[in-house]
Amino acid sequence: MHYIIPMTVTATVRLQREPFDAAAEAAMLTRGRTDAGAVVTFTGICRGAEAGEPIAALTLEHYPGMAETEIERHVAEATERWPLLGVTVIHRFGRIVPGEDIVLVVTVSSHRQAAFAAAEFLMDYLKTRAPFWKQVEKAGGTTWVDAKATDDAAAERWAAPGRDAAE
Amino acid sequence: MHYIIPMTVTATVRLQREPFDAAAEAAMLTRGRTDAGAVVTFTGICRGAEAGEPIAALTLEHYPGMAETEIERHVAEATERWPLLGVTVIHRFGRIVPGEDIVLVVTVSSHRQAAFAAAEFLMDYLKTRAPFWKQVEKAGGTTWVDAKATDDAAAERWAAPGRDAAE
Amino acid sequence: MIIKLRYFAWVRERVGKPEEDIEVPPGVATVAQLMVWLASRGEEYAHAFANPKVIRAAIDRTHVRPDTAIGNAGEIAFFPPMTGG
Amino acid sequence: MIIKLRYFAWVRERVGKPEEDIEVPPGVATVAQLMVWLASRGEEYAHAFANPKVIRAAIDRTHVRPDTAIGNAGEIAFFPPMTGG
Repeated sequence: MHYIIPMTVTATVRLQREPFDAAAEAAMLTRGRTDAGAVVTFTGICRGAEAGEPIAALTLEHYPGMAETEIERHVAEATERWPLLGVTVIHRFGRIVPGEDIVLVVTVSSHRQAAFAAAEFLMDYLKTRAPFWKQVEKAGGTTWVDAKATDDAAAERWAAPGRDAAE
Repeated sequence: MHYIIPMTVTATVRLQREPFDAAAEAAMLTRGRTDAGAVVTFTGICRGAEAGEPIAALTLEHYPGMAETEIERHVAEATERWPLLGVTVIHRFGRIVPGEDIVLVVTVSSHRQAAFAAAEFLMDYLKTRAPFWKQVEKAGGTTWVDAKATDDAAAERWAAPGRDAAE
Repeated sequence: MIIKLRYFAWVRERVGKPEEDIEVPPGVATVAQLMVWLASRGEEYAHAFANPKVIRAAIDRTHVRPDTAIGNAGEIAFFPPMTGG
Repeated sequence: MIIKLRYFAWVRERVGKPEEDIEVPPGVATVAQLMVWLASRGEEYAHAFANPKVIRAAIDRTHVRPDTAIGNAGEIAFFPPMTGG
Protein backbone atom coordinates (compact mmCIF):
# COMPACT_ATOMS: atom_id res chain seq x y z
CA MET A 1 0.00 0.00 0.00
CA HIS A 2 1.32 3.41 -0.86
CA TYR A 3 -0.41 6.67 -0.12
CA ILE A 4 0.53 10.31 -0.04
CA ILE A 5 -0.78 12.48 2.77
CA PRO A 6 -1.40 15.91 1.24
CA MET A 7 1.66 18.15 0.89
CA THR A 8 4.59 16.55 2.57
CA VAL A 9 4.45 13.12 4.18
CA THR A 10 5.22 10.05 2.09
CA ALA A 11 3.89 6.99 3.93
CA THR A 12 4.35 3.41 2.85
CA VAL A 13 3.18 0.21 4.57
CA ARG A 14 4.01 -3.17 3.10
CA LEU A 15 3.52 -6.73 4.31
CA GLN A 16 5.53 -9.23 2.35
CA ARG A 17 7.10 -12.65 2.38
CA GLU A 18 10.27 -11.43 0.60
CA PRO A 19 13.30 -9.78 2.20
CA PHE A 20 13.55 -5.99 1.97
CA ASP A 21 16.38 -3.56 1.27
CA ALA A 22 16.52 -1.11 4.18
CA ALA A 23 18.99 1.21 2.46
CA ALA A 24 16.92 1.41 -0.73
CA GLU A 25 13.77 2.16 1.28
CA ALA A 26 15.52 4.94 3.21
CA ALA A 27 17.00 6.38 0.00
CA MET A 28 13.55 6.45 -1.59
CA LEU A 29 12.21 8.62 1.24
CA THR A 30 14.92 11.27 0.99
CA ARG A 31 15.58 11.32 -2.76
CA GLY A 32 15.00 14.69 -4.36
CA ARG A 33 14.17 16.58 -1.20
CA THR A 34 16.39 18.91 0.80
CA ASP A 35 14.17 19.41 3.84
CA ALA A 36 15.12 16.04 5.37
CA GLY A 37 17.71 16.44 8.12
CA ALA A 38 17.32 13.15 9.97
CA VAL A 39 16.69 9.58 8.89
CA VAL A 40 16.19 6.81 11.45
CA THR A 41 15.97 3.20 10.36
CA PHE A 42 15.09 0.35 12.66
CA THR A 43 15.66 -3.20 11.45
CA GLY A 44 14.44 -6.14 13.50
CA ILE A 45 16.42 -9.32 12.88
CA CYS A 46 15.64 -12.97 13.63
CA ARG A 47 18.02 -14.06 16.41
CA GLY A 48 19.53 -17.52 16.60
CA ALA A 49 18.18 -18.22 20.07
CA GLU A 50 14.91 -17.66 21.91
CA ALA A 51 14.90 -17.78 25.70
CA GLY A 52 18.40 -19.26 25.65
CA GLU A 53 17.57 -22.12 23.29
CA PRO A 54 18.85 -22.25 19.70
CA ILE A 55 16.14 -21.91 17.07
CA ALA A 56 16.08 -23.15 13.48
CA ALA A 57 13.57 -20.58 12.24
CA LEU A 58 10.69 -18.28 13.08
CA THR A 59 7.36 -18.45 11.30
CA LEU A 60 5.30 -15.29 11.36
CA GLU A 61 1.54 -15.67 11.01
CA HIS A 62 -0.54 -12.56 10.44
CA TYR A 63 -4.13 -11.46 9.97
CA PRO A 64 -4.23 -10.27 6.36
CA GLY A 65 -6.23 -7.12 5.92
CA MET A 66 -6.26 -6.25 9.59
CA ALA A 67 -2.47 -6.17 9.92
CA GLU A 68 -2.14 -3.66 7.12
CA THR A 69 -4.98 -1.46 8.36
CA GLU A 70 -3.70 -1.54 11.91
CA ILE A 71 -0.18 -0.49 10.87
CA GLU A 72 -1.50 2.21 8.54
CA ARG A 73 -3.55 3.61 11.41
CA HIS A 74 -0.44 3.86 13.59
CA VAL A 75 1.59 5.37 10.78
CA ALA A 76 -1.13 8.01 10.37
CA GLU A 77 -1.04 8.62 14.12
CA ALA A 78 2.75 9.02 14.01
CA THR A 79 2.45 11.62 11.25
CA GLU A 80 -0.03 13.55 13.38
CA ARG A 81 2.12 13.41 16.50
CA TRP A 82 5.46 14.31 14.94
CA PRO A 83 6.48 16.55 12.01
CA LEU A 84 7.51 13.72 9.71
CA LEU A 85 8.43 14.00 6.05
CA GLY A 86 8.33 10.27 5.36
CA VAL A 87 7.58 6.92 7.00
CA THR A 88 8.02 3.41 5.69
CA VAL A 89 7.01 0.26 7.54
CA ILE A 90 7.68 -3.18 6.07
CA HIS A 91 6.75 -6.31 8.01
CA ARG A 92 7.59 -9.75 6.68
CA PHE A 93 5.54 -12.88 7.26
CA GLY A 94 6.18 -16.58 6.66
CA ARG A 95 9.31 -18.53 7.55
CA ILE A 96 12.41 -16.54 8.49
CA VAL A 97 15.77 -18.01 9.53
CA PRO A 98 18.24 -16.54 12.04
CA GLY A 99 20.13 -13.56 10.66
CA GLU A 100 17.30 -12.57 8.31
CA ASP A 101 15.42 -9.29 8.68
CA ILE A 102 11.85 -9.35 10.02
CA VAL A 103 10.69 -5.75 10.18
CA LEU A 104 11.78 -2.32 8.96
CA VAL A 105 10.72 1.13 10.15
CA VAL A 106 12.17 4.22 8.46
CA THR A 107 11.27 7.72 9.62
CA VAL A 108 12.42 10.97 8.03
CA SER A 109 12.08 14.41 9.55
CA SER A 110 13.82 17.77 9.56
CA HIS A 111 14.95 17.10 13.11
CA ARG A 112 16.26 14.05 14.89
CA GLN A 113 13.95 13.99 17.90
CA ALA A 114 10.84 13.54 15.75
CA ALA A 115 12.48 10.81 13.65
CA PHE A 116 13.65 8.87 16.72
CA ALA A 117 10.37 9.23 18.65
CA ALA A 118 8.21 8.18 15.70
CA ALA A 119 10.36 5.12 14.97
CA GLU A 120 10.21 3.98 18.60
CA PHE A 121 6.48 4.62 18.76
CA LEU A 122 5.88 2.53 15.65
CA MET A 123 8.07 -0.33 16.85
CA ASP A 124 6.38 -0.39 20.27
CA TYR A 125 3.00 -0.58 18.57
CA LEU A 126 4.07 -3.21 16.07
CA LYS A 127 5.26 -5.39 18.96
CA THR A 128 2.00 -5.22 20.88
CA ARG A 129 -0.89 -4.24 18.58
CA ALA A 130 -0.18 -5.41 15.05
CA PRO A 131 -1.79 -8.82 14.48
CA PHE A 132 1.33 -10.93 13.98
CA TRP A 133 2.29 -14.07 15.89
CA LYS A 134 5.71 -15.67 16.03
CA GLN A 135 6.21 -19.40 16.17
CA VAL A 136 9.72 -20.77 16.76
CA GLU A 137 11.20 -24.03 15.52
CA LYS A 138 13.45 -25.56 18.15
CA ALA A 139 15.00 -29.00 18.50
CA GLY A 140 12.07 -30.02 20.70
CA GLY A 141 9.37 -28.88 18.26
CA THR A 142 7.54 -25.66 17.51
CA THR A 143 6.21 -23.25 20.13
CA TRP A 144 4.45 -19.90 20.04
CA VAL A 145 6.40 -16.93 21.40
CA ASP A 146 4.80 -15.40 24.47
CA ALA A 147 3.98 -11.71 24.51
CA LYS A 148 6.32 -9.77 26.79
CA ALA A 149 5.13 -7.54 29.62
CA THR A 150 8.06 -5.21 28.85
CA ASP A 151 6.67 -4.69 25.34
CA ASP A 152 3.26 -3.80 26.75
CA ALA A 153 4.89 -1.35 29.14
CA ALA A 154 6.84 0.22 26.27
CA ALA A 155 3.66 0.68 24.22
CA GLU A 156 1.84 2.14 27.23
CA ARG A 157 4.23 5.10 27.23
CA TRP A 158 2.55 6.45 24.14
CA ALA A 159 -1.07 6.02 25.21
CA ALA A 160 -3.06 9.24 25.23
CA PRO A 161 -4.77 9.69 28.61
CA GLY A 162 -8.36 8.54 28.59
CA ARG A 163 -8.03 6.61 25.34
CA ASP A 164 -9.74 3.25 25.33
CA ALA A 165 -7.03 0.62 25.65
CA ALA A 166 -8.77 -1.58 23.12
CA GLU A 167 -9.01 1.11 20.45
CA MET B 1 40.02 4.20 14.48
CA HIS B 2 38.79 0.71 15.05
CA TYR B 3 38.92 -1.17 18.31
CA ILE B 4 37.34 -4.25 19.79
CA ILE B 5 36.12 -4.16 23.37
CA PRO B 6 36.78 -7.64 24.81
CA MET B 7 34.20 -10.32 23.98
CA THR B 8 31.29 -8.79 22.23
CA VAL B 9 31.12 -5.10 21.31
CA THR B 10 32.51 -3.97 17.98
CA ALA B 11 33.04 -0.21 18.14
CA THR B 12 34.17 2.00 15.28
CA VAL B 13 34.66 5.76 15.22
CA ARG B 14 35.73 7.51 12.02
CA LEU B 15 36.12 11.14 11.05
CA GLN B 16 36.39 11.63 7.34
CA ARG B 17 35.94 14.06 4.49
CA GLU B 18 34.42 11.41 2.21
CA PRO B 19 30.78 10.27 2.10
CA PHE B 20 29.90 7.02 3.91
CA ASP B 21 27.67 4.07 3.09
CA ALA B 22 25.21 3.66 5.95
CA ALA B 23 23.93 0.30 4.74
CA ALA B 24 27.43 -1.16 4.38
CA GLU B 25 28.36 0.05 7.86
CA ALA B 26 25.24 -1.51 9.37
CA ALA B 27 25.81 -4.77 7.48
CA MET B 28 29.37 -4.94 8.79
CA LEU B 29 28.12 -4.83 12.38
CA THR B 30 25.66 -7.70 12.01
CA ARG B 31 27.51 -9.94 9.55
CA GLY B 32 28.20 -13.43 10.87
CA ARG B 33 26.42 -13.02 14.19
CA THR B 34 22.98 -14.29 15.20
CA ASP B 35 22.65 -12.53 18.55
CA ALA B 36 21.72 -9.18 16.95
CA GLY B 37 17.98 -8.55 17.09
CA ALA B 38 17.84 -4.80 16.54
CA VAL B 39 19.77 -2.37 14.36
CA VAL B 40 19.16 1.36 14.57
CA THR B 41 20.82 3.72 12.11
CA PHE B 42 20.67 7.47 12.36
CA THR B 43 21.79 9.54 9.38
CA GLY B 44 22.07 13.31 9.68
CA ILE B 45 21.68 15.09 6.35
CA CYS B 46 22.57 18.60 5.23
CA ARG B 47 19.30 20.48 4.69
CA GLY B 48 18.83 23.03 1.94
CA ALA B 49 17.81 25.83 4.30
CA GLU B 50 18.99 27.12 7.66
CA ALA B 51 16.65 29.31 9.70
CA GLY B 52 14.38 29.69 6.67
CA GLU B 53 17.12 30.87 4.30
CA PRO B 54 18.45 28.70 1.46
CA ILE B 55 22.04 27.60 1.88
CA ALA B 56 24.60 26.63 -0.76
CA ALA B 57 26.68 24.43 1.53
CA LEU B 58 27.83 23.69 5.08
CA THR B 59 31.46 23.59 6.06
CA LEU B 60 32.26 21.52 9.13
CA GLU B 61 35.35 22.47 11.07
CA HIS B 62 36.60 20.11 13.76
CA TYR B 63 39.34 19.78 16.34
CA PRO B 64 41.41 16.85 15.07
CA GLY B 65 42.51 14.53 17.81
CA MET B 66 40.03 15.85 20.35
CA ALA B 67 36.96 15.10 18.20
CA GLU B 68 37.91 11.46 17.82
CA THR B 69 38.79 11.02 21.51
CA GLU B 70 35.61 12.74 22.62
CA ILE B 71 33.40 10.55 20.42
CA GLU B 72 35.24 7.37 21.45
CA ARG B 73 34.67 8.27 25.08
CA HIS B 74 30.94 8.59 24.49
CA VAL B 75 30.84 5.38 22.50
CA ALA B 76 32.53 3.62 25.43
CA GLU B 77 30.00 5.18 27.79
CA ALA B 78 27.14 3.96 25.59
CA THR B 79 28.51 0.41 25.68
CA GLU B 80 28.62 0.58 29.47
CA ARG B 81 25.10 1.93 29.77
CA TRP B 82 23.37 -0.39 27.31
CA PRO B 83 23.95 -4.03 26.29
CA LEU B 84 25.23 -3.24 22.81
CA LEU B 85 26.76 -5.69 20.37
CA GLY B 86 28.09 -3.05 17.99
CA VAL B 87 28.38 0.71 17.53
CA THR B 88 29.64 2.73 14.58
CA VAL B 89 29.94 6.51 14.50
CA ILE B 90 31.12 8.32 11.39
CA HIS B 91 31.29 12.11 11.30
CA ARG B 92 32.25 13.97 8.16
CA PHE B 93 34.12 17.28 8.04
CA GLY B 94 34.83 19.77 5.26
CA ARG B 95 32.35 21.14 2.74
CA ILE B 96 29.00 19.37 2.42
CA VAL B 97 26.16 20.38 0.09
CA PRO B 98 22.41 20.02 0.75
CA GLY B 99 21.21 16.44 0.48
CA GLU B 100 24.58 14.98 1.46
CA ASP B 101 25.02 12.97 4.64
CA ILE B 102 26.88 14.53 7.59
CA VAL B 103 26.85 11.99 10.37
CA LEU B 104 26.04 8.32 10.91
CA VAL B 105 25.33 6.43 14.12
CA VAL B 106 24.62 2.70 13.99
CA THR B 107 23.79 0.71 17.11
CA VAL B 108 23.21 -3.03 17.31
CA SER B 109 21.74 -4.90 20.26
CA SER B 110 19.70 -7.98 21.04
CA HIS B 111 16.78 -5.74 21.94
CA ARG B 112 15.37 -2.61 20.41
CA GLN B 113 15.23 -0.39 23.51
CA ALA B 114 19.00 -0.52 23.99
CA ALA B 115 19.68 0.17 20.31
CA PHE B 116 17.30 3.16 20.22
CA ALA B 117 18.50 4.65 23.52
CA ALA B 118 22.19 4.35 22.66
CA ALA B 119 21.70 5.94 19.21
CA GLU B 120 19.80 8.88 20.70
CA PHE B 121 22.35 9.29 23.47
CA LEU B 122 25.21 9.38 20.96
CA MET B 123 23.45 11.87 18.70
CA ASP B 124 22.59 14.17 21.60
CA TYR B 125 26.22 14.14 22.67
CA LEU B 126 27.56 14.64 19.16
CA LYS B 127 25.36 17.72 18.81
CA THR B 128 26.56 19.37 22.01
CA ARG B 129 29.94 17.94 23.06
CA ALA B 130 31.87 16.78 20.02
CA PRO B 131 34.17 19.60 18.83
CA PHE B 132 32.63 20.34 15.44
CA TRP B 133 31.40 23.68 14.18
CA LYS B 134 29.11 24.30 11.25
CA GLN B 135 29.47 27.27 8.96
CA VAL B 136 26.79 27.92 6.34
CA GLU B 137 27.17 29.53 2.93
CA LYS B 138 24.17 31.71 2.12
CA ALA B 139 23.56 34.33 -0.55
CA GLY B 140 24.59 37.01 1.94
CA GLY B 141 27.89 35.35 2.90
CA THR B 142 29.03 32.76 5.41
CA THR B 143 27.84 32.55 9.01
CA TRP B 144 28.46 30.18 11.91
CA VAL B 145 25.51 28.12 13.07
CA ASP B 146 24.43 28.94 16.62
CA ALA B 147 24.21 26.17 19.19
CA LYS B 148 20.60 25.33 20.07
CA ALA B 149 19.24 25.36 23.61
CA THR B 150 17.02 22.41 22.65
CA ASP B 151 20.14 20.36 21.86
CA ASP B 152 21.63 21.19 25.27
CA ALA B 153 18.37 20.16 26.91
CA ALA B 154 18.36 16.88 24.97
CA ALA B 155 21.92 16.10 26.09
CA GLU B 156 21.06 16.98 29.69
CA ARG B 157 18.62 14.05 29.82
CA TRP B 158 21.53 11.64 29.90
CA ALA B 159 23.65 13.39 32.53
CA ALA B 160 24.37 11.26 35.57
CA PRO B 161 23.41 13.15 38.74
CA GLY B 162 26.36 14.90 40.33
CA ARG B 163 28.54 14.57 37.24
CA ASP B 164 30.55 17.68 36.43
CA ALA B 165 28.92 19.31 33.41
CA ALA B 166 32.33 20.06 31.92
CA GLU B 167 33.61 16.50 32.16
CA MET C 1 -27.34 -13.92 12.21
CA ILE C 2 -24.43 -15.60 10.41
CA ILE C 3 -20.94 -14.30 11.13
CA LYS C 4 -17.51 -15.43 10.09
CA LEU C 5 -15.13 -16.44 12.85
CA ARG C 6 -11.38 -16.41 12.28
CA TYR C 7 -8.75 -17.95 14.50
CA PHE C 8 -5.02 -17.25 14.58
CA ALA C 9 -1.88 -18.78 16.09
CA TRP C 10 -2.54 -21.26 18.91
CA VAL C 11 -6.25 -20.46 18.97
CA ARG C 12 -6.37 -21.65 15.35
CA GLU C 13 -4.28 -24.72 16.15
CA ARG C 14 -6.49 -25.71 19.09
CA VAL C 15 -9.77 -25.12 17.28
CA GLY C 16 -8.32 -27.02 14.33
CA LYS C 17 -9.44 -24.65 11.59
CA PRO C 18 -8.61 -21.11 10.47
CA GLU C 19 -12.19 -19.93 10.02
CA GLU C 20 -15.83 -20.93 10.00
CA ASP C 21 -19.27 -19.40 9.64
CA ILE C 22 -21.53 -19.68 12.66
CA GLU C 23 -25.07 -18.73 13.56
CA VAL C 24 -24.91 -16.62 16.73
CA PRO C 25 -27.29 -18.25 19.22
CA PRO C 26 -29.89 -16.23 21.12
CA GLY C 27 -28.57 -14.72 24.33
CA VAL C 28 -25.04 -14.24 22.99
CA ALA C 29 -24.65 -10.45 22.78
CA THR C 30 -21.00 -9.71 23.53
CA VAL C 31 -17.60 -10.98 22.49
CA ALA C 32 -17.09 -12.47 25.98
CA GLN C 33 -20.40 -14.32 25.76
CA LEU C 34 -19.44 -15.61 22.34
CA MET C 35 -16.22 -17.08 23.81
CA VAL C 36 -18.22 -18.80 26.59
CA TRP C 37 -20.56 -20.28 24.02
CA LEU C 38 -17.67 -21.36 21.76
CA ALA C 39 -15.96 -23.12 24.70
CA SER C 40 -19.10 -25.27 25.04
CA ARG C 41 -18.94 -26.52 21.45
CA GLY C 42 -16.56 -29.42 22.03
CA GLU C 43 -13.21 -30.48 23.36
CA GLU C 44 -11.07 -28.55 20.90
CA TYR C 45 -13.04 -25.34 21.53
CA ALA C 46 -12.95 -25.91 25.29
CA HIS C 47 -9.18 -26.17 25.03
CA ALA C 48 -8.85 -23.08 22.82
CA PHE C 49 -11.08 -20.91 25.01
CA ALA C 50 -10.16 -22.41 28.41
CA ASN C 51 -8.66 -19.10 29.52
CA PRO C 52 -10.59 -16.33 27.74
CA LYS C 53 -8.61 -13.65 29.61
CA VAL C 54 -5.55 -14.28 27.43
CA ILE C 55 -7.51 -14.23 24.17
CA ARG C 56 -7.79 -11.03 22.16
CA ALA C 57 -10.61 -10.28 19.77
CA ALA C 58 -11.22 -8.11 16.74
CA ILE C 59 -14.53 -7.22 15.16
CA ASP C 60 -14.28 -6.45 11.48
CA ARG C 61 -10.50 -6.08 11.83
CA THR C 62 -10.51 -3.67 14.74
CA HIS C 63 -9.35 -4.62 18.24
CA VAL C 64 -12.25 -4.77 20.71
CA ARG C 65 -12.67 -5.46 24.41
CA PRO C 66 -14.51 -8.59 25.59
CA ASP C 67 -17.54 -6.56 26.71
CA THR C 68 -18.05 -5.16 23.20
CA ALA C 69 -21.45 -5.93 21.66
CA ILE C 70 -21.34 -8.17 18.62
CA GLY C 71 -23.89 -5.94 16.91
CA ASN C 72 -23.78 -6.26 13.14
CA ALA C 73 -20.33 -7.82 13.05
CA GLY C 74 -19.44 -9.51 9.78
CA GLU C 75 -16.21 -11.08 10.99
CA ILE C 76 -14.93 -11.76 14.50
CA ALA C 77 -11.38 -12.94 15.07
CA PHE C 78 -9.84 -14.56 18.14
CA PHE C 79 -6.10 -14.76 18.77
CA PRO C 80 -3.40 -14.70 21.45
CA PRO C 81 -1.58 -11.48 22.43
CA MET C 82 0.34 -10.24 19.43
CA THR C 83 4.08 -10.85 19.03
CA GLY C 84 4.99 -9.00 15.86
CA GLY C 85 7.83 -6.60 15.24
CA MET D 1 55.76 28.17 30.84
CA ILE D 2 55.10 27.91 27.08
CA ILE D 3 51.76 26.46 25.98
CA LYS D 4 50.11 26.03 22.63
CA LEU D 5 46.81 27.84 22.12
CA ARG D 6 44.37 26.65 19.46
CA TYR D 7 41.36 28.53 18.17
CA PHE D 8 38.38 27.17 16.27
CA ALA D 9 35.41 28.53 14.30
CA TRP D 10 34.68 32.22 14.90
CA VAL D 11 37.24 32.44 17.71
CA ARG D 12 39.86 31.43 15.13
CA GLU D 13 38.48 33.89 12.58
CA ARG D 14 38.51 36.79 15.03
CA VAL D 15 41.95 36.06 16.43
CA GLY D 16 43.14 35.65 12.84
CA LYS D 17 45.18 32.46 13.31
CA PRO D 18 44.48 28.82 14.12
CA GLU D 19 47.16 28.44 16.78
CA GLU D 20 50.13 30.05 18.50
CA ASP D 21 52.57 29.38 21.31
CA ILE D 22 52.42 31.75 24.26
CA GLU D 23 54.27 32.29 27.51
CA VAL D 24 51.68 32.30 30.29
CA PRO D 25 52.26 35.51 32.25
CA PRO D 26 52.56 35.52 36.05
CA GLY D 27 49.22 35.75 37.83
CA VAL D 28 47.31 33.82 35.14
CA ALA D 29 46.36 30.57 36.86
CA THR D 30 42.98 29.56 35.39
CA VAL D 31 41.38 29.27 31.96
CA ALA D 32 39.14 32.26 32.75
CA GLN D 33 42.15 34.37 33.72
CA LEU D 34 43.86 33.33 30.51
CA MET D 35 40.87 34.58 28.49
CA VAL D 36 40.98 37.96 30.33
CA TRP D 37 44.68 38.27 29.56
CA LEU D 38 44.18 37.25 25.92
CA ALA D 39 41.45 39.89 25.52
CA SER D 40 44.05 42.51 26.48
CA ARG D 41 46.48 41.54 23.72
CA GLY D 42 44.98 43.65 20.93
CA GLU D 43 41.88 44.50 18.99
CA GLU D 44 41.41 41.09 17.35
CA TYR D 45 41.77 39.31 20.70
CA ALA D 46 39.48 41.81 22.41
CA HIS D 47 36.88 41.03 19.73
CA ALA D 48 37.33 37.23 20.03
CA PHE D 49 37.16 37.20 23.83
CA ALA D 50 34.66 40.05 24.29
CA ASN D 51 32.11 37.67 25.77
CA PRO D 52 34.05 34.90 27.52
CA LYS D 53 30.81 33.31 28.78
CA VAL D 54 30.04 31.95 25.33
CA ILE D 55 33.54 30.56 24.77
CA ARG D 56 34.30 26.94 25.62
CA ALA D 57 37.74 25.65 26.46
CA ALA D 58 39.62 22.36 26.37
CA ILE D 59 42.91 21.54 28.07
CA ASP D 60 44.87 18.84 26.30
CA ARG D 61 41.75 17.89 24.33
CA THR D 62 39.37 17.55 27.28
CA HIS D 63 36.51 19.97 27.95
CA VAL D 64 37.16 22.11 31.04
CA ARG D 65 35.31 24.80 32.97
CA PRO D 66 36.62 28.35 33.06
CA ASP D 67 37.73 28.00 36.68
CA THR D 68 40.00 25.07 35.86
CA ALA D 69 43.68 25.60 36.73
CA ILE D 70 46.01 25.72 33.73
CA GLY D 71 48.48 23.53 35.61
CA ASN D 72 50.85 21.71 33.28
CA ALA D 73 48.66 22.13 30.20
CA GLY D 74 50.45 21.52 26.92
CA GLU D 75 47.60 22.74 24.69
CA ILE D 76 44.61 24.91 25.46
CA ALA D 77 41.85 25.38 22.90
CA PHE D 78 39.13 28.03 22.73
CA PHE D 79 36.00 27.71 20.63
CA PRO D 80 32.28 28.54 20.45
CA PRO D 81 29.61 26.06 21.62
CA MET D 82 29.78 22.96 19.46
CA THR D 83 27.38 22.43 16.56
CA GLY D 84 28.27 18.98 15.27
CA GLY D 85 26.00 16.07 14.50
